[in-house]
Amino acid sequence: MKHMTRKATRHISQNEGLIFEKSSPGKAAWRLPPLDVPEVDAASLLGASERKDLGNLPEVSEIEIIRHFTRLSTWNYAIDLGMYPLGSCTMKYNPRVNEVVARLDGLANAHPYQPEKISQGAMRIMQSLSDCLLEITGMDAITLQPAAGAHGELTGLLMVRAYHESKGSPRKKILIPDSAHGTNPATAAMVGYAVENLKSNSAGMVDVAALESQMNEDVAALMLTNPNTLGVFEQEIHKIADIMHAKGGLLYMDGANMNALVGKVRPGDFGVDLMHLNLHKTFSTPHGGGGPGSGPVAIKKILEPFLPTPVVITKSDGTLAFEYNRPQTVGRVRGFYGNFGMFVRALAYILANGPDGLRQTTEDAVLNANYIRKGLEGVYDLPYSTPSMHEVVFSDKIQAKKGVKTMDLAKRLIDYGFHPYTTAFPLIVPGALMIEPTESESKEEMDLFIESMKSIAEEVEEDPQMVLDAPHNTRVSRLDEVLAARKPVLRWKPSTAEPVK
Amino acid sequence: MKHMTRKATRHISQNEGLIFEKSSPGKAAWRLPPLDVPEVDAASLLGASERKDLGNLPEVSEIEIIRHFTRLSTWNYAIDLGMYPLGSCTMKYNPRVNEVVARLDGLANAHPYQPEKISQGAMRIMQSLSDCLLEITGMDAITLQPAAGAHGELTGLLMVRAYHESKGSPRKKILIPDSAHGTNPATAAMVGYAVENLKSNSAGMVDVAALESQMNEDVAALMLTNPNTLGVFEQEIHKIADIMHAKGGLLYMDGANMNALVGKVRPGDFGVDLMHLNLHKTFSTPHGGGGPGSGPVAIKKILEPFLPTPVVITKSDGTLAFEYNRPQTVGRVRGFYGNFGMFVRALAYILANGPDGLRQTTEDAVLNANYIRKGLEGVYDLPYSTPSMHEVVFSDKIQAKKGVKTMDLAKRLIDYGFHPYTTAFPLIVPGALMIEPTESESKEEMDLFIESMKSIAEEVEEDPQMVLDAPHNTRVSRLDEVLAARKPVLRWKPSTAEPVK
Amino acid sequence: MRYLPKSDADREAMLKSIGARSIDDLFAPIPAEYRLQRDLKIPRQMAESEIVDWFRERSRENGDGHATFLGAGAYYHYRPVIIDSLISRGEFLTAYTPYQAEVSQGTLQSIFEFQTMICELTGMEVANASMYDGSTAAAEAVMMAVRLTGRRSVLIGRSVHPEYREVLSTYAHHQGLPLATIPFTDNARLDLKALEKSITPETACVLIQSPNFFGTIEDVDAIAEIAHKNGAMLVVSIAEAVSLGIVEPPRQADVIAMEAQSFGVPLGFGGPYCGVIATRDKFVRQMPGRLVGETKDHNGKRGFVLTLATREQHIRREKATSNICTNQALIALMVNIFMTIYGKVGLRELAKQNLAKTTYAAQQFGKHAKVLFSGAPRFNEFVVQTSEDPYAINSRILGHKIVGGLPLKKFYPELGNASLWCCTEMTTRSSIDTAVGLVAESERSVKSAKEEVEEVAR
Amino acid sequence: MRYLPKSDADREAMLKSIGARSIDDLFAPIPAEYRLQRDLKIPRQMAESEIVDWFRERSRENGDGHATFLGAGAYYHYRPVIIDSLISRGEFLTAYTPYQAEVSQGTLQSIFEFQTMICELTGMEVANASMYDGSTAAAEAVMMAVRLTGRRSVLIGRSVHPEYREVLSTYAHHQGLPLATIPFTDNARLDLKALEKSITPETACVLIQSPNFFGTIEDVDAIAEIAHKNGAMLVVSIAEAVSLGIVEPPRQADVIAMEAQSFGVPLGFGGPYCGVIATRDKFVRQMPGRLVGETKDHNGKRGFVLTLATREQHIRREKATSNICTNQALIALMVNIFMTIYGKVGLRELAKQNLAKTTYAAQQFGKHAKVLFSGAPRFNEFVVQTSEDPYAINSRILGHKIVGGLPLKKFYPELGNASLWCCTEMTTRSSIDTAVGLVAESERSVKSAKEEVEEVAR
Ligand SMILES: Cc1ncc(COP(=O)(O)O)c(C=O)c1O
Ligand SMILES: Cc1ncc(COP(=O)(O)O)c(C=O)c1O
Repeated sequence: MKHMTRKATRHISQNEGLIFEKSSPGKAAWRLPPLDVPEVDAASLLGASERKDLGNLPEVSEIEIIRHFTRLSTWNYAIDLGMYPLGSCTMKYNPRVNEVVARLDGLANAHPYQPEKISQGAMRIMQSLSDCLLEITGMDAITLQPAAGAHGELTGLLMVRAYHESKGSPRKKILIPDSAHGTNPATAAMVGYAVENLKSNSAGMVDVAALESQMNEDVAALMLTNPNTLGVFEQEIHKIADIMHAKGGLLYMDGANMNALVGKVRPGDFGVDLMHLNLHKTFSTPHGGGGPGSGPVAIKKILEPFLPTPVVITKSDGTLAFEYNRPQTVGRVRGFYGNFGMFVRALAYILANGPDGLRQTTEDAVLNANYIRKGLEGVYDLPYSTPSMHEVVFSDKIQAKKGVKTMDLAKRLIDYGFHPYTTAFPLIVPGALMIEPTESESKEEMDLFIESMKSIAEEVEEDPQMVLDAPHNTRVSRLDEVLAARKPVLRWKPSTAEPVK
Repeated sequence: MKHMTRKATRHISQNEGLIFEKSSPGKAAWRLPPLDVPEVDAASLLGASERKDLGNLPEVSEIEIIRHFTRLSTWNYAIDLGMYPLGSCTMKYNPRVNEVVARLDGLANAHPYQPEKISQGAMRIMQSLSDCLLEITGMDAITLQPAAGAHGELTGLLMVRAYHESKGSPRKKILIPDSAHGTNPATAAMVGYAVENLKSNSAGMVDVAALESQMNEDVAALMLTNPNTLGVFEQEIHKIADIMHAKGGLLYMDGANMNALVGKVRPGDFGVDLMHLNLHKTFSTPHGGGGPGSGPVAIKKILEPFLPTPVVITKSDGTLAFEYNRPQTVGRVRGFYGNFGMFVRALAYILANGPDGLRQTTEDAVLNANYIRKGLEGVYDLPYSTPSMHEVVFSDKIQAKKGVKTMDLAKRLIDYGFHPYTTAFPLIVPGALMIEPTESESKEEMDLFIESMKSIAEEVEEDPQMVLDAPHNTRVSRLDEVLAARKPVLRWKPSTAEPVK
Repeated sequence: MRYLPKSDADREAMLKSIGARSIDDLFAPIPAEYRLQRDLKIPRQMAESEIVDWFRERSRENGDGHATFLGAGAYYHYRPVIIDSLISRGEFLTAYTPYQAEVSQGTLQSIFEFQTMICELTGMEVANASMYDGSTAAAEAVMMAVRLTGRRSVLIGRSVHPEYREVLSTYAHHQGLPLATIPFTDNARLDLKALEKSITPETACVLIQSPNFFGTIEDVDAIAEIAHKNGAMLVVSIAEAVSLGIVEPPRQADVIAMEAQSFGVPLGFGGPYCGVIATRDKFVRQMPGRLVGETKDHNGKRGFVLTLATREQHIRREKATSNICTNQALIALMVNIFMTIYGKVGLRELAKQNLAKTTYAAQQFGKHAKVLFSGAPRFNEFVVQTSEDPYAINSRILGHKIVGGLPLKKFYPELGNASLWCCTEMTTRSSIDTAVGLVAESERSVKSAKEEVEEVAR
Repeated sequence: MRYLPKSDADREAMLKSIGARSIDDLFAPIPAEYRLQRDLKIPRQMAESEIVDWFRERSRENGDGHATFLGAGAYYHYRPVIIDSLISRGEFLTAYTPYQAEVSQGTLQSIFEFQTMICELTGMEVANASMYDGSTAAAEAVMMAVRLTGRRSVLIGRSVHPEYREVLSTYAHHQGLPLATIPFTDNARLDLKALEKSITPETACVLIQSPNFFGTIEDVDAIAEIAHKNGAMLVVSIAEAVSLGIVEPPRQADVIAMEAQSFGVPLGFGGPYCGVIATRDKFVRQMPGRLVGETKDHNGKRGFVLTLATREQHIRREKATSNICTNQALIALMVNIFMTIYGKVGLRELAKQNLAKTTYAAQQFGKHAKVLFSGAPRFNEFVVQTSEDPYAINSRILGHKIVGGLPLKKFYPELGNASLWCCTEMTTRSSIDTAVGLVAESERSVKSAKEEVEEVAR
């Protein structure tokens, strides 16, 4: 590899087997306090229901557990280590103060059913966050109950359905642009709607004429991501809204890309009827290797009767309470009140930023994406020249000529010390490289990224095979996903136990 | 390198420059609350004393700081990553619950001068720890004030001196075995004593005959480490004590190796007059890259009048208080009361273990050392065949024939995924390999260590140069310590600033 | 803003290289009339110390320091401190879904271990990487059964957590899936006769919970037999994971939908928690959620990857088994660490302490008030019926900084003044005795009041 | 025991391979008569939850939640949360002194940055990796001056922290170093005339503190001139590091001994803290403590190592510059992170807020009681003299969960009813007003009492 990176080096890394391979009878990491009530005989209390054996659960000591998970952790890439430009994922800095306040005893140990009298703090947090999110989105009401973006979509479409039902018919279809995220169609199906695809135009935006012709009284709503998954703002958004409303349809906005808009423009102002937010994207709650998230749904007045229960209300005496009696509600979408811990973190993030901080954040996010676009234009194919907001999508068209695909480029990027961008999405761009730096990247880090991507492009010309064989600097080389799917091994079994490698 | 290790692999590792190289004017990681009192004009208040400029302090954002120190941390080896067999350092597991309790608001935010009325909790912790340590050592009184082992030695010898002065003369000399740690002679000098060396006998123990002849009324005390730095228990300890006492001398025990004795034997029972403990070794407080530590000094009754002030006492009403009025005290050795945070951790460790846990801990520590000794005997030269307690000392005699020294072997051990043992100490063993596994190592981890050490021995035979060039698997290769000392660069300067490598 | 790694000079330089005159150029695509020309009306930028103070205030308003007898789907168990030490490592906390396996082996291996331990505990053959929570896991498990059986109607035990039932009906309603509820008998177990009567060839599955909402352990074998006899599947929800330490898992179930919050996840006012679905190998392709599988790298070295993605939304879109994308990974890691800490022996001992505390408490309450449903074995919850309104009694108990049992009126009006009490290893004998004392007092006063009335009547 | 990674089977196997019959064989070297045949009399093994509960109790007994006006060498400043997030990483927390540079670059580079920032702040050319605390740093700095000058007598300002002076005399006493104390004038600054008088050709150094124990900034130039004129060195102790944000450092000093606790280190009832010594390049070889230096690896790549070890005990033994081995590395890392967070601009703003709060407080107190030493500039501490015994006033203030200033009787009887008050950015106006109100009340009542007496007298 003649091109060397200034970003990373190789260093010694600890091996570690599966925890089951470290287990042996008699080791323990637990100890219980002495019992302050009489011992009981499980057999006589539970009879046939008594469990005698816990199978292959491990028996290990505390230090082995510390080392096991510490070693495992060092095999991960993370935002804390460097740029994580996964498009559509908004991998921004996760502030540590959020983690501290979420662990305050009164919040971390609060039982969801404790009396409202001693739950005012938690409800106040929910109300404050709701107020902020409504001001940010320009909407009228909100539910914090959904556990993630897709769950928010589900909640939103349930409200769409209930709304139309209240008007006589639930309608049949949801219109979804071909650039949409997979959760959009999947959600529509879960709510019993047919999905009708909407072609994008040459600019990567909704083809308004097509929309005009496809829109009719069977259509319940259009699910639009704005900026869309190409990072492009739907400039004709007002026309789009008018077309939907004219035929009694609703405009649902997938707010996953809200990081491009906060403080600069409000969906409620450009005709959106309902939308979800991803607190784990735009509002800095940590991804934690895949979750948890939180997907509040903000709505216009017309949809308020259909909100899931309960809803936080202010009583005449000024105290807060949960309201359950809402006849037109779509019902609950989750137990209790949602991922409360994420509400705490998102609110802490908003308070740390304030109006000026949030605006600057959005501006930096858009600035970063455009800086990368500028830096890589020409080196990588840019399928849509439409202006980019918070992310930019290239394609592997140029490199594919040498047989090198977006995933191969991604694996090579790992050798350069970066986490790859999002590969092969959106589907309308064959061989997509979807890059979202977020505001959290310094110029220095992005210059290294641009330099690395350029260097890889040269490598593709000089030695495509080396790129195809990447990664070369990781503790495991490229893993065989086909093998994994062909005969799935989804759990460890004593028989298949291997020695520590 | 034909020998491959099962312990470690190489993995991508982030580069990171000096924080000053990331600084640029206008970036900030801080924000202060609005002032609730009138602004002031520093110039008019401070006049000539007003500082105008803070020089080259950095200006960076929070995420850059998180990444800076996270990246740096990944360049370190640590107990949490694996075996850390530094002889004499007792690198055992540092329990996390210790860290949690040390951070409880009432303890972490307590001011040392706050009224005793609201300091009962802290004093109770100091008293409980003192009681436990006295029971463990078999001594009569204790001071927790010294900040580390060497500081404990200083405190101890100050008491020795005060004791002898009270008897008419401070005496002139301290006897110190040639196997002793450097802090022992250095401390004696600081207290104004001459150091007289004591030869070890062929078994690596104090030569009792020599002691007999060297002991006289000029000798204030003998500083003895037991088990000594060879990991050998001084079997004639009772004779040694008698010889010292016969001539009015005192027996000081360096308790750095107390991990070999806790719960099995008490220094107070075998004639020790005073000793220090290293809470950061035997009692699990973390080393933190070099400190903080805590070096309590436990003493026999005869020395009690000389304890540093203040001393925690119980008042008639049962509450605790600090006693300052002690006419014969050697005085303070540190501000306030010592490294209180370490007291909390050490006590938490003792409570987690209890009598049975502490005994088992000691037994496992000794078992581990002997297991390694057995595993490497013959492969490496064992200069003293005397039975080992908690650590074992080999020499590089066999490998030196090929020009490979203990430090070279150590560097190669790094490639195998281990932190090296202590090199070149104790001085009585030329080319020493001083190995202390502690009780925290599993059989699995030690088998890997033994396997690695054997493999290195083979490599020395087959390819000594490769070993001399080690380490090969680290982000930096062997660093030039001579260059560093010849023209010292002890701070970054704008001029010498280098780009990120 | 202190999180942003840029100086104004950096911004200038970048705009220049982009060729933009000002940042506004980059927002030009947004129609001018919509661009916000004012500051958002949200609180001003706060210092970190102010943020901490603000939330401390909220924490104090929130029952900080109360003992609790509440369970009902959210359980207060001790959380070993190393859980937070480990999940706070940035490498776990700030990583995304492990799409790029070569730099995500830490997350992937830990999920693989999680899947394995859930299988061991539930007696199932395969478990997924997590679902949002126990309620949505139950709903998705039922949908799974609907797909697998090709049948559409669903039977639910009335002893299933009321909120789980609400969520299921929300999910089912708009797909027009007929739901029917099966009552419970006077030992709180599912009414088998009623089940026999209601089950039809159209029944896709029977959903029960065990231990059920009242803490009672269901007769899973009998229910399974009836379900299977009728070609329906049995879906079992488990809300109190610690019960698995000492209660035989529902091995006869076809799908298990679990809430793992009890395993080291803070109560956190209801979330984030950790749902999981476990089932048989043969059903895996209809399973929702992420799955991690073992594989090899180019050199034959063991490694782990996300697998069977063809079930998921990003591949199958409207044909996916679910729309779930982001799950509860970090919470699953808490659960994983908890299971690792207690392990094979500790988990049983822990469950045994829960059983002992609960048995003692039920006995004590039984001396002064009516403990319902004693006819069947229970784990760590039980129902106490008082003469006085439980809300009134609870407010007196609250005076002792103790939160009493959950009044059941709201969910089960037919049970009158009943409330659901829960004891875990965290419940002290003294708080039990205090609560029992106050209940006893209430009973006495009601009784004497009644007697007085009778007096007068005579 | 849950920390021990061994099963009994492991122990058996290991004993077997060693060839020992039982573990007792391995303890045979210990003479039988000394071997302990009983359990240690310490508390029984506790569960983690019991340990946490026990210390929570102690924490509650320890003034949890009080506001404080105490300073005097230990200062209550805000600690940004990322300090603990970062130092809690096992790679920093559980590493030893970086003897093996190739696997310790993280610790080494951070110490190098620490040394650099301390130099920038103090105006010195070289700083070490840390000392135990400010008091021992001051004592070691004085010893250093003694070695460098070859002189033996030492002059100390009476305005130096009393405990620092105690420690110095403990260190000096047994080496027979004559110590003399220089008084302070009525503006609390060192009495220059007295200094002129006491300094002799035998004087190795003058030790002062600035800001001194009363918060007053010393006239360092004048003192330096007198010291240097007499061939003595000037050693300056700095106990309140935040002062360096807005107070000119003592650039004329030869050695600076600092306590860096104010930089992100918890009060922690007095420790662990972070001492540091900074000086001129030319004195480095007489400096105690560890030093990190820059160097290169075989490939010319920058790296860092411990250097100039020939000063240290493990090489020089009785000829070492100090016996220090373990230092305060992790605390130095806290300090390093704190300095990095506030940096060039923030540290000045922080210091400015301290100045503002203190100025306001001193003004308010001045309206009702006597504020001493107003003749010279001060940073964040000041001395208030009351008519009533300050202990009595403080106990009333304590009733408001506020800890009043430090009564100085114990250290400076000549100041009568004086106490030392400190304000930092954490001090709220409302607590200042509350404290001032109670002091004012006390003054009024004393006054009226006096008047009554006079009445009677008349
Ligand atoms: C555009 C878009 N929509 C929806 C989602 C789904 O959100 P979640 O993963 O929180 O369910 C995502 C997340 O990747 C997304 O990028
Ligand atoms: C035998 C011995 N004595 C004394 C010391 C000094 O202890 P400390 O480093 O805590 O000052 C050590 C530490 O390495 C040691 O091993």
